Parts: sequence; structure tokens; C-alpha cells
Amino acid sequence: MSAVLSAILPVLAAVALMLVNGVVLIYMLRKVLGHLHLRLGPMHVGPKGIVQTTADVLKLLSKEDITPNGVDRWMYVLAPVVVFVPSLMAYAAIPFSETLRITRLDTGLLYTFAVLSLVPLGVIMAGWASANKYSLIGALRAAAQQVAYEVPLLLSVIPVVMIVGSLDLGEIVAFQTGVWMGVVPRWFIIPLLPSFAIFLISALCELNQTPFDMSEAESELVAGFATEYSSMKFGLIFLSEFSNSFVISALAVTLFFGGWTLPFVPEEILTPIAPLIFVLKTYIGIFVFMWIRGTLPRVRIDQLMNLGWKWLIPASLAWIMLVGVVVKLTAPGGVS
Amino acid sequence: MLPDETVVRTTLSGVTQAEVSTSTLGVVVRIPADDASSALAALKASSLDFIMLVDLLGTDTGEEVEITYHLRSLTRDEDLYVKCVLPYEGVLHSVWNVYASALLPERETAELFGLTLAGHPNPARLLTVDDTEPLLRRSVAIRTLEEVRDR
Amino acid sequence: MWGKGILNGMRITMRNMLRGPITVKYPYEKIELPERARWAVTPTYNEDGMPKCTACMACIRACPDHILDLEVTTREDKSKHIEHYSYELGACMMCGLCVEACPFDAIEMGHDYELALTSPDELTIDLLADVDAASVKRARPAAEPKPEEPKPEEPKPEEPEEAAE
Amino acid sequence: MTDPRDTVLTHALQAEGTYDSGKAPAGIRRIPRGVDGLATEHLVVNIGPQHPSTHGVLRLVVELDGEEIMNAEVAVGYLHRGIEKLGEHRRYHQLGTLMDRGDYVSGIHGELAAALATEQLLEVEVPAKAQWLRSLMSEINRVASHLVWYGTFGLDCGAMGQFLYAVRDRENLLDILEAVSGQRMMFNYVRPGGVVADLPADAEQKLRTFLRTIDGYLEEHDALLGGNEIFQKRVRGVGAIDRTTALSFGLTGANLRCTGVPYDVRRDKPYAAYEELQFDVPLGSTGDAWDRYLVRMEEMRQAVRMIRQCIDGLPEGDVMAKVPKVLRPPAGEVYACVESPRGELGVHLLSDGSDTPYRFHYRAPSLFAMQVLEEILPGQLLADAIMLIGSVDVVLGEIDR
Repeated sequence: MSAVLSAILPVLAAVALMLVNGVVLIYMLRKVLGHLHLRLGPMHVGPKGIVQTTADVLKLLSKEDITPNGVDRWMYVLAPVVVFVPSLMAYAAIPFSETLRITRLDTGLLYTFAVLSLVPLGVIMAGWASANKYSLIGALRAAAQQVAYEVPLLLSVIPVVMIVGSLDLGEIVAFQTGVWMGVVPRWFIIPLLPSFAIFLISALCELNQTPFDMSEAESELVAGFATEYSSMKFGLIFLSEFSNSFVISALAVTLFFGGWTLPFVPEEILTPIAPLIFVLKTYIGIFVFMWIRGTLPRVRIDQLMNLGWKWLIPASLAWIMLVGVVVKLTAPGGVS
Repeated sequence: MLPDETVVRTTLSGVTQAEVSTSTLGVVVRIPADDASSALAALKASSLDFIMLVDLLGTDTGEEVEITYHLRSLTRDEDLYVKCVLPYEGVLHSVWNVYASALLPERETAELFGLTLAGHPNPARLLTVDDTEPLLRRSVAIRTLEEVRDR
Repeated sequence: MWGKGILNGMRITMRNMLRGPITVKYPYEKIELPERARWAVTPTYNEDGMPKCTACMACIRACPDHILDLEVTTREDKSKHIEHYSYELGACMMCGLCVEACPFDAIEMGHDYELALTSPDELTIDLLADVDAASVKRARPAAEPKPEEPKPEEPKPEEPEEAAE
Repeated sequence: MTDPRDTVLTHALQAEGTYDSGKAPAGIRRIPRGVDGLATEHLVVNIGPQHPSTHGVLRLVVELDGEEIMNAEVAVGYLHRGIEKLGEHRRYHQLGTLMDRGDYVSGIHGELAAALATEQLLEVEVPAKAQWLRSLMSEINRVASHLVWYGTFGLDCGAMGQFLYAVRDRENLLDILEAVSGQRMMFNYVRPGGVVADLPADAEQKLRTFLRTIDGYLEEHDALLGGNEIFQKRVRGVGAIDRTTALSFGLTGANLRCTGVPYDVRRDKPYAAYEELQFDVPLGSTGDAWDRYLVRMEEMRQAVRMIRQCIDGLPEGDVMAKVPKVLRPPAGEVYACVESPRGELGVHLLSDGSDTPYRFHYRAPSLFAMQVLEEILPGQLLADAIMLIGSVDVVLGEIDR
């Protein structure tokens, strides 16, 4: 019994985490964007509009599920599932604290990126299947954009793996605990700032967020690939977009900002509140994504490709070579 | 400032017989309809340098449609009004190769006055649906008070 | 360097965020309108509650959209009784020309902007229904504080030239 | 299973009502899908009339080859109310209510043009205070209209924040306009012979508080959108209209001045109080979307400068000339033009001596700006087309009249 239970429990935990996360993030997005633009955001439903997201979910559930004619039936229905499931699977390897983790994977990093690269597949299916010119253009843009930015995203992470020597997210965080020269925390953001910059830019592309929200560019393609979707199918796509931003922000915190550790906090206070610190840091990361979303205009699709292929990839390759040389020099026998 | 009439009369003397007069509007040149584009081309190329067609409008004078071309010279800051007269179902020859700014106003004027547009790259209707009668004609009545009252 | 403008933009949005929202929470807080705000037309009344309107039809001629209408019965002693003074709120563009045309200040533009209704036929309102019109002589001196010579009889001269409208 | 691309294309053409299965519809160059050559089929997309960024009810029929526009055609007329026909049944002092609804973003300029035309017919002398009030209200309306242009231009490029900051400032301006004229956008304030009423005390006080903060906000707006490198990359060198095309397509206002042609109705044909006001006319050089942005932002600063001069130098005197209640101008034809935020807004009035105009023509600058779009859009990318509509700043109420 316990074997079955211990198998199902993490999955349920992941699903619950994702739903709660979606609800909180949608509310946070509307509030943050609102206050960024001198507005209040939702205020009517519940105190300070807290119940607004549940009202949205209920609305989405109760809406009529329209399937326009001339639509490629099976692909149209399957697409939201292909978009939703990978972002659910991506929760598996995220280390909330030393012990609290859905699964202990020693190739956690590789697994997360592999799963995340499935999402554009669903986007293309959705765009193509809904036989609407706007979604066709949006889907093809999404395909070009996400394929182009998978490469720099992975390349920007390689220096971290080179220094730590393992793909296991837990060990990466363990490597970053403690302090250099007594004052500087051992986070990777300080030595590897360029790779964090490249990671941030290509992460924004992965998430289809401004300034790279090409696939559902409101002012050009109405709602891009998700134009023809209604009720819960749209809900799935919408929810997966938010859980992706949580996963990417969690990765950024794990790789560059020292996961659940804080530099000057002694051990015994840290462990009980470690998941809380981790989630707090992730939400600060998501806030920065929303801050960027509220400010910057959109890049044109060909400039985006230009930036990706001609700038980010060569820069990250050069950076990897540099870090490789430094790692080899400083710790000749170091890489165990 | 008003362009001086003698220069206008001399430029147009070769091209078409035009009678130049001055009214509250300014210097007005009346020419026969079918050599409108040649007259405008002459005025554009002349020393008066009417570089811009500011506006093109039609007026229903009761028995025929009068087309007004409002020209302007930016260097001398002078305006000139070239008028020609067309019968009710007449043909408005497009002047878009002389002044490209006449493209849309010509479509609108032809459609609202019931003229047919010749020599225009896209002579379709601009503002109204296909079977509406020419609205700006004096004969086409506006809704009377009663129709407005019980609409 | 390249990203200076972008970072400056981020700083500005953060500064605006810290300035706090400026929205008026409409149903709970209401904006008070300036004194000249023009919304729906409303009749004005004397101190004794009788309307100032003398049924002189000036406003009906002045309205560009012809949406005011007056049904009046004239009794034998020349005093008038207003059956209906109908006003199509749905078609009114609130331009205020009728108020300017009224010689007796009998109508004014109200400040009530919550004019939403549930059914279209409620849009034709009776401003004044079944009430006696004020007589011109009594209204004239009160309405014209300036010592202008009061018109002896009904304001007939305006009538003939309007008929050509 | 048929090739889904056919269903996509046929739906569009059926919706347009021009689909004839036999021959390729006119105007759409359909490359024959040869078996050997890799021929990409052109996609006909209707941008509008229901579309989030078409500034009103514009329908742009665009033939796309991938992302690039091969052929663009403008279909307008969805907002045609027959302002010119209605004008023939309105009295001269009622023309203002029609003109407000033409260019509804800057109503004062329409009213002023109609009033100037009637005054030329009547040869009536407008008192000095009315002239100054007309200039003051025109400049307030110009700043409000340019703020709407700035906000929607940012939205077309994908930036949400700028629109809401622009609308915050515009709210203050609309409150001032409401305090002076009674309505926020449909003012009915300028009449032949002068203006309806004087500047009330609370409006002047609101205007002074607005003037204290507007300069800082304008710098902020410029830094937020203009300073942004992404926006600059999107806008520099895109959709350039050179001098000759601008002149031959009849462009006026900021669209013409951004190509370097120094023509401004306020300076070359001065009306209202513009002779006594000091302002300079910003000029561009290449005529691309970046120059249009710079010229309009500078125009906003000049307008604020003029508002300051207007408030301090407002002369005394009455606001309306001695004008009969029912205007009957002598028979004659007249043309009066005004520098509206979109270009030269003209009213061509022909009167036959009765109390309603015989012919009332409204020269709309946006119609000529829209015309030039058909010329420059082929060859641009889809994303740039939407941005260019925003940069030439058209209002559909004025195009359709």
C-alpha cells in the first residue's frame, strides 16, 4: 500500500502545487500590473480582490466550450493537453529544501529543460489546428522563437554545471551555501553574471513574455495561437503559462541565487523555513518578470532571431570557454 | 496671399480656355471638365509651383455637379481653386497621376454625387454600401421631421 | 551601454508604482462635477413649485436633432396648459443649445450622469406633464432683471420666419 | 484530407463575398502552386474592422506572404454618418456640434474651423479675449490628442504602461475642458463670433496645478518610450515617407513636417491668437516613424509652453461679438483651415444667403494620411504595419465623416 501511496502522493502534490500556484500567480499578476500602471487591480471580489482568481476559474469552467467548424478536430482538442502536461511534469525536479522535493533526480536540470522544450510543440499544434490566420501566424512565430532560444538557454547554464560538476539541483544549491572571504555569499550570480544575463533573456523568450511575447501579441494577432480556444481549454493554456514562469523563476533562483539557503543565517534556523525562503525568492523573480512585462515594448520577430543567433549564442559559447579555462586553472584536480 | 491672375491666365492659355476670377474664396479658375488633368499638370509644372492638391470636393449646383480642385504652392504660400462642371451622370476623369492625393477623395466624390470614375486604379466605392443613392445630391432628401420623430 | 534606456524605463515604472494608484473607486467614491457640466435636460421651477416654462417653443426650434416636443392646449383666456413636454433622452447629445435658446431659463442641463435605463421605451421622458404653463407677463419681469421693455403680447414675431425651417 | 491552407484562404474570401471558385479573385496575385517550385501561397488577412489596434473602425485587407505584406488595401466607411449632408440642414451656430463628432479626439479644432469659415462670410470681428481663449483651448486639446497618440503608439509596439501614464495626464486635461465648456470631448464651445463663456476660476486653478507637474511627466513619457532601445530599434528607419511622396499624397501637419517641409497653418495662415504667441515648429529630416515620434513629442512641449503664455496673457473684454441669434451670412464661398493635431483641418463653406449652408465640406487630414499607408505598407512586416498605423495617427471618425 505504502508503495502505491508514495508513488501517487508526489504527483498529487505537484498538481496541488500547480493549481495553488496558478491561482496565486494570476492574482499577483493582475495586482502587480495594476499598481505598476497606477491602477488598483481586482478589488471587488472578496477583501482586496483575493477571491478574484477563483471567480475566474469558476467562470472559465462554466463557459460554453466552442469548437469552431473547419477545425482539425483531434489536434484542436489535444493541443491544450500537450501544452499543460509538460509544465506539470517540470515541477518534479525543483528542490524546495534539502529533503522536501518531489523526486530526487541526479539529472534534475537536464530533465526540467527537456520537459519544458515540449511546450512549443503544443503551441504549434494549437495554432495550426484552429484554422485561423492569426493563430497560424502566432504559432509559427512561437515555433521559430522557442527553437531559437532553447540553445542559448542551455548554453548559459553550462558554466554553472562545469563549476559544480553535477546536474543534480540539490548539489548545485549545496555548492552555493556558505560565504566567500567572510562577506560575499557564494551565489553564482556574482562570478557568472554574463551567463545570468543570457539566461534571463532566453528565459523570457521561453515564457513568451514581453518583450518577446510574439506568439500572442495582443496588438497584432489578437490572442495569437489561443484565439479560438474557450472555457477550460483556454484555462489549461493560461494555467500552463503561469506554471512555466514559476518553474523558470525557480530554476533561476536555484542556479544563480543559492536555492533555499541564505548566507548569514545559521543552520538550525534555516532548515525549518528553507522551503519558505525558496518560494519567497522565486516570487521575487516572478515579480521582476512582471515588472519587465509592464514596461518594455515588443521586439519584432526578425530582430528577435537576429539577437538570438548572432549575439546570444556566440556570447554564451565564448563565456563557456572562458569559464572552462578558469576552472581548469584554479582547480587542476578539482572536477571530481 | 493670392496668386496673381495674369500669370495663371498665361500658363493656362496654351492648354485650355480658362476664365480666371477672384471671389471671397480667392482666385478661381473655371475650365472645361475633360482637360482638367492637363490644366493641373500645367499649373504644377509652371513657375507658380502648385506642388500640392490640398482638397477635392464636389458641389451639386442644382442642374450639374461642380468639381473643385484646391491647389496650394508651399514655396509662395498661395492657394488656387480650379473648378470644372460635369453633368449629373457624367464621367470624372481621375487626376491621380498628376496629384496622387486625389486617389481617395475622387472615389468619395464620385460615389456621393453619382459620377462614374475613369482612369482610377481602384474605382470601388469608398464610404457607402453598393446600392445607396448619391447622398450629397440636393435631390436626395434627408429624413423628414416625422420620420425622425417615429423612428 | 546598450540597456541604459531600458533600465531607466524600469526605474520610472517602479517610481510610478510607488506613487500609488490614482483610480477613483467609482461606486463608492463619486467625482463631483464642475458647475457647467451638461447632462440630461431638466425643467426649473419657481419658488411656488410651478414650472417657469411658458410654452414658447423656442427650445423646440433650437434643438439640432428635433428631439423635444410640446403638446399644449390654449384655453380661451390665452393661458396655456402643457399636456406633455416629451424629451428623447436616448437621442439627446447634450449640446446645451436648447438651454441657451430659452428666454425664460425654464430648462437647464442637470448634473445627474447616471442615466442608464433598462428598457428602450423609457428613453422618451415627459419633462412636464399636465401642468399649467407660466404666463409670459408674470414670467417676463422675473426672468429679465435688466430693465428691458417687456413684450406686450405673445412672442409672435419669431413665429413666421421659423416656419420656413 | 484536403489541404487545410485552402480552407483558410476560402474562408477569408467567402467572408469577403468575393470568392469565385473558378478564377483567382481580382487584386490577389495567386502564384500557381506548381509541383516543382516551392510556391508559398499568399494569405489574405482582414486586419479590422474589429481589431484591437486600428484606432477606430478601419479594415485593412492585407495580402501576406509569410510575415511580409505584399499588397494592402484600405476599406473604410464603417463610421460614415454623413456629416456633410447633415451640415446642409443645420444652422450656422449648430455646425460645431457636427464637427466635434468628426475628429472626436480633438473637437475644438473642428469647431474652430467651422466658426472661422462662418466669420469670414459674416466679416465679423472677434474680440481679443475670445481669440486668446480659442488658442488656449486648442492647445489644451492638442496636448490631450497627442497624449492619446503617444499611448496608442506605445500599445501598438506592445508596451502597456505608457498608455496608462498618458491617460492619467489626459484625465486632468479633460477635467479642465469639462470645467470650461461643460463636456469632456463634445464641447460645443466655439461659436461664430467668439466663444460661449469665459474661463471659470476653478478651471484656471486646475490648469495651474496641471502645469506644475506636466513638464516632469513629459520628460518621463519621453524617457519611457522614446528612450527605450527596443522601441528605437523597432521605429528607426521604418516606414520612411520622403518629401515628394508626402507632398504628392497631400500629407499635412506632423506627418509632413517630419519630412522637413516647414508648413504649419498656425504660423503661415495665423488665426485666433497665434500671432501674439511665441512657439517654434519642430521639423524632422527622414520622415520615418522615429521622426514622427520626435516631432509630435516636441509639439506637445511647445503646446504646454503656449498654454502658459495664454493663461498669463489673457486680455480683458467680452467673449462674444455682437452676432444676431439666427445667422444669415451673405451668399459666397469660403475656405478656412486650422492646424489640428492630425494636420490641416479645413471647412469649405458655400452659403446661398439662407440660414443653413448650401454646401458644407470637411477636409479631413486623416484621409490623406490613410492614403499614404496604402503606398508604404507593401514590403513591411505585419508587426510594422500595425506600428505604422499608430505612427501616422489617424482617427476613423474623420476619415469616414
